[in-house]
Amino acid sequence: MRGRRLSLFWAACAVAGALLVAFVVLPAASMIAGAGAGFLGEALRQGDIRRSLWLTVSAALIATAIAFVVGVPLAYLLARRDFVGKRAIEGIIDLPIVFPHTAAGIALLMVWGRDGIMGRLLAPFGISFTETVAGIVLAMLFVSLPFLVDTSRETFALVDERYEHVARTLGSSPGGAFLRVTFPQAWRGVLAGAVLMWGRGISEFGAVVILAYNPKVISVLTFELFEGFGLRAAQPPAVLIVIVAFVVFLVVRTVLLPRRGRSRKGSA
Amino acid sequence: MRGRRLSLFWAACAVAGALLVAFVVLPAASMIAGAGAGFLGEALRQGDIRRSLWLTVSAALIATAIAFVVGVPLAYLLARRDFVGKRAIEGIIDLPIVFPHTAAGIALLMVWGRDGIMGRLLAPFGISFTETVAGIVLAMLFVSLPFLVDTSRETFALVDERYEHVARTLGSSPGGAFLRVTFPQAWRGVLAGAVLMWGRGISEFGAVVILAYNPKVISVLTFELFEGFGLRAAQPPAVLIVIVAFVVFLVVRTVLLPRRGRSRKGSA
Amino acid sequence: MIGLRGVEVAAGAFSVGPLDLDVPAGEYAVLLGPSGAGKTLVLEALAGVRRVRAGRLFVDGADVTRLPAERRRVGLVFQDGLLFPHLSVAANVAYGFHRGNGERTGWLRRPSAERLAQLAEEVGITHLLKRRPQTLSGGERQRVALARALAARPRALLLDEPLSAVDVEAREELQEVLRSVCRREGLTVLHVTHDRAEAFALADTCALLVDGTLRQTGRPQDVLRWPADEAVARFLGARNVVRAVRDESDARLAHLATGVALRVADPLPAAAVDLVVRPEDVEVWPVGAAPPGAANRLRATVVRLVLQGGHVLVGAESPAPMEALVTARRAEDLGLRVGAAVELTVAPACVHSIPTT
Amino acid sequence: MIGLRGVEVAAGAFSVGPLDLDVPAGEYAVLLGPSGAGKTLVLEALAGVRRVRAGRLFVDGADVTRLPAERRRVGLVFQDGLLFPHLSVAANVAYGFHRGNGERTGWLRRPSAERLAQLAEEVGITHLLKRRPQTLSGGERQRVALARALAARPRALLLDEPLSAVDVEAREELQEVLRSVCRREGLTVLHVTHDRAEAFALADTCALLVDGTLRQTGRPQDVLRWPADEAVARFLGARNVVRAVRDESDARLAHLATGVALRVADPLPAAAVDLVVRPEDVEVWPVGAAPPGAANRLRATVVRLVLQGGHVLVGAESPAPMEALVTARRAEDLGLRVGAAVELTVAPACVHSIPTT
Repeated sequence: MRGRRLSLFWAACAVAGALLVAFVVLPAASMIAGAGAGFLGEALRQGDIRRSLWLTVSAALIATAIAFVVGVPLAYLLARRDFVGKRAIEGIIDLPIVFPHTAAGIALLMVWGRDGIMGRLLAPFGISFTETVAGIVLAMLFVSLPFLVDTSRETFALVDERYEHVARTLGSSPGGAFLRVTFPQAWRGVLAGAVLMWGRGISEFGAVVILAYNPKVISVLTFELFEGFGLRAAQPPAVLIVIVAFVVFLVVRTVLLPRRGRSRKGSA
Repeated sequence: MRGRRLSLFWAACAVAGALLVAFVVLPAASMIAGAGAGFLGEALRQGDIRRSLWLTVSAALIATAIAFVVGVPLAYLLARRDFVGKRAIEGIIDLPIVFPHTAAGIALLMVWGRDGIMGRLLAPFGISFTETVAGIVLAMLFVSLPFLVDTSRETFALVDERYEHVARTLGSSPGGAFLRVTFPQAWRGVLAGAVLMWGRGISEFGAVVILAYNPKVISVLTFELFEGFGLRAAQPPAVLIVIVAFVVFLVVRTVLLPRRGRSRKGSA
Repeated sequence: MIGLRGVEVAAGAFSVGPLDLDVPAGEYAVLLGPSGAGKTLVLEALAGVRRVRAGRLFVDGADVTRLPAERRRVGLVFQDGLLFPHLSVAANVAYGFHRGNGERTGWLRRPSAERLAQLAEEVGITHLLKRRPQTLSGGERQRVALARALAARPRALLLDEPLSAVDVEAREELQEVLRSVCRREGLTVLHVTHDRAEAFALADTCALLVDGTLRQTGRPQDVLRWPADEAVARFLGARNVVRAVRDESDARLAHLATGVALRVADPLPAAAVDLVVRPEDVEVWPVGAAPPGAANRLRATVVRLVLQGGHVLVGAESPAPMEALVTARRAEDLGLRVGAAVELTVAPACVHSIPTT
Repeated sequence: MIGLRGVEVAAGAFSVGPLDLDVPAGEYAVLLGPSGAGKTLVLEALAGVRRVRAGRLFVDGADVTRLPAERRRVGLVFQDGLLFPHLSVAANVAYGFHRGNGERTGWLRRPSAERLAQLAEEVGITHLLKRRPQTLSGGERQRVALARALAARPRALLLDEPLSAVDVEAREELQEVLRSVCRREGLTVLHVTHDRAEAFALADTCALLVDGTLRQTGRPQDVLRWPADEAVARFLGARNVVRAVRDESDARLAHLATGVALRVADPLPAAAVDLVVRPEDVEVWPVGAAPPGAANRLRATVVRLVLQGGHVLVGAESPAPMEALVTARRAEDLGLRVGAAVELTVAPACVHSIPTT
């Protein structure tokens, strides 16, 4: 009787899990099937979809590059030094994750729009963030930068600080220790963060659609086609962007961070 | 000269960090300022915003409850047992994170829409997922369930499995050990996951707007007001939803998971 | 009674066994072996929280191999105590009370307050019952863990390095508690450790696990005196192990390769043997001062002196290398220094011989 | 030369000091204390990777308190080696080569291959140079870490429990390497550990850190023989510490509260003293068999026997409690068992006295 209870408990867990897995797999599989059904080819033949894809990919790349330059040093600082307000800064960097995206678009417009502080500051230089590529980059940067900063910070924190201590006693400056000892051990995590950020950037919709309906990134295009012509018309760009996102995901999970999310197990 | 280099390196990190923090704080502060400027009161006086808020909050709650029932057992299973395909299942559960949201909406429609497998299956019972509350719940559930499952799994994994071993030798069944020993140690993490999921649900836009433009959740309403009447009109609902999201975020970071994201420090 | 019959346990690529071991009812057995020898795996298999790959497990005469952990009635105490952090000390101890006879479950058989008080008294935690586990010292935690295991009235008690997370100062007291409680309750105990001192101080029976196999089982003093093979001898600190051949006419005389001969108490068991001499059984004398009757007298030169606590390990060449352990005081009295000439004596009864394999 | 003057270091709420310590040039000093005494903090402060709260640090005569770590020229070896995992063994060792004279930096002064080969030879890692750190054993890792530290030509070497992650089997060899390399290079060493055996085996000078303060500094054998206070005596394993008063007419006679009197070699320093006797200095005899000339003869009853490796710790009541450590062989010859009557002797020179505070 007790023996049965054992299997019952785990069986219940397994059934619950199977339901959830099916729930996620079904839509994902439909998309993949869509690629097989020729939607992918169809998508790449359409000029506006190709242009939109290129725009999406490059805008996300620019956003990632900007975040890399300012985000990686910040991540290292957060991983290594204790200072007053550190917890607050960590919280601020994570804000975009919970910021509702349409609201993020509104908020960015309030700051960088024609009447915002930054918008007015940059207008004389001919830089505008509404309906421009700059606006797209801005929106992508805002919503996706926590991915790069958090992943980098966690990876740096996993490198034992005492490696740097040893490097210092061997004659390296703090910057030298970072470049010669810490970064070589952490680059996979940093790269994974950059790839995740890029992947998050290319799929952004809510913030981008508010700042720049035009030029149209893939997600805006998908929405427009769906609103205008229905499900079938929206499928080609959707399939395309899902395939890109899945590749990013697979690369991160199997190549860059293969041991992520493992539960602690066993002993000897 | 070396002494200078030390401060230079960390100073550079600090400057980079300050830029990034300012970039995030500025839009967030504008929103908060908006609440002070009376937008919040204005929002709550409008009947359609109040109705939309109630719809958003309750739909996200239902999605979270569903995920709790099936997701927590799965999370425990993933934290404790090794089996073939476990890594794949972990990957599948995380898919919605990288699934571009407009594409997620399209994919869900392909499965649960009038012509989808599930849609046709449930149509005879009068259940439809287009332009209904059920559709909103469905979209929220899909995009936000990884938050609950991942956070729960990580929290369970942090509870040493040997506590359960001891409980078993003291006469508890596997289910009993979970309820009496593991869950009491992990509930904060599970609750944090649920709150995060709920917060993620209320801010969803891309997937919801495809499945159910109507009834309008807050983010759809914000978008509609912005498209129709411009920035000022969209601010009240945006401020409202940002305030709710920030409260969720603060509760999770300071009450439920106060030690999250801390870097490893010090020794003795 | 605890029994293992051909038990093999695996964790990933690592495996241990097959092992055969019997712990008679009421006996305190220590499974001793280097860290990473797989000792914890064996306990986990016995407790029922890890599957065995082969073999059968017995507790109290019954085959428990297929029984779930909660029906085996074995107590488990880990190195770090693992008190349930969300429960008070009293609630930790009371956790196992409900089991009663091992069949009924739930809260049907509530503990009498007396049983809790009596257990707490026995292991000396009465004053701690209201505390939270986080506020206890290492030694206190282990006492509570012991009480919690005893509360479920186990038929066997499994201890996984129960002393190693405890300060040296508190360790002896805890040893005393373990020993006396287990004896009073007539418990059958299997205690695993890598610490020789801990093993010898507690064991009725000592089983040596080296490289995944059981090398020797016996009373600690016997294992110490008559190690079964060279690996065991070295693990137990018998630093002098030297190959020798039996004299053709005198079975109690062993010739070393260096020409020296040693007299032994018992006839040599084979023509080729390994002689084992523990360093504390080698006595050091000024040249010529060894007692006249001594059987094995060796002229030697000191080549190394290492202070070890209150003792000095004396490395000598005689010409075969030989190590002796003398008290720091005696080393000082002898004026030992590197290069000095000394005389070593070894009583024939202190030379143990193992057939060369 | 390494010097600490009133040094205080803190980590969170925990702090250690103020400490004053001098290690003369070329000496091997061991800072010995229980785990968690703050020993690592002291090393980190000396290395320059942790700020001191107060006091001054000196290396080779120079005040380095305000110098950044990379200009202090001290070598640092941690318990777990911490070899850079992305570099080969050879590249690990060569990491510090570029420093040269401590002022120039970068790759200006490339190592000659000979220096690398010579260093590798010296610590015995020549055969490992092409390997990856992950493939090395604990002992090999520590050798590489030592070579890496030496490559930068440090003026002082700081070792943080360098042996504790190494197997017992490899530990002695590594001790030998440490000792000989440090002596040959004339290095000033500060080695911290909680392991008494390790400390005594290596130290020229031994400094005892208990409860955040330095209690005693001196040669290991002196510290063992003349502990400065009761805490030190107990930490070093002198289990018999008993209060006594000086005889009014004979300064070499001490009366215990139980009426027994002990004769000591040196006049008692105060009217009230703590007498310290190491258990290995207490000899056990059958009743009446103690040598007739023995000064301190005590009739006693055995109350406890604990096997400790090749020795037996004999707990006796005489009527004051007294513990003796005899070899297992002697215990067997004496037929010791609990309840037996024995005679104990303690040489007057083995009784150390500390003024009661």
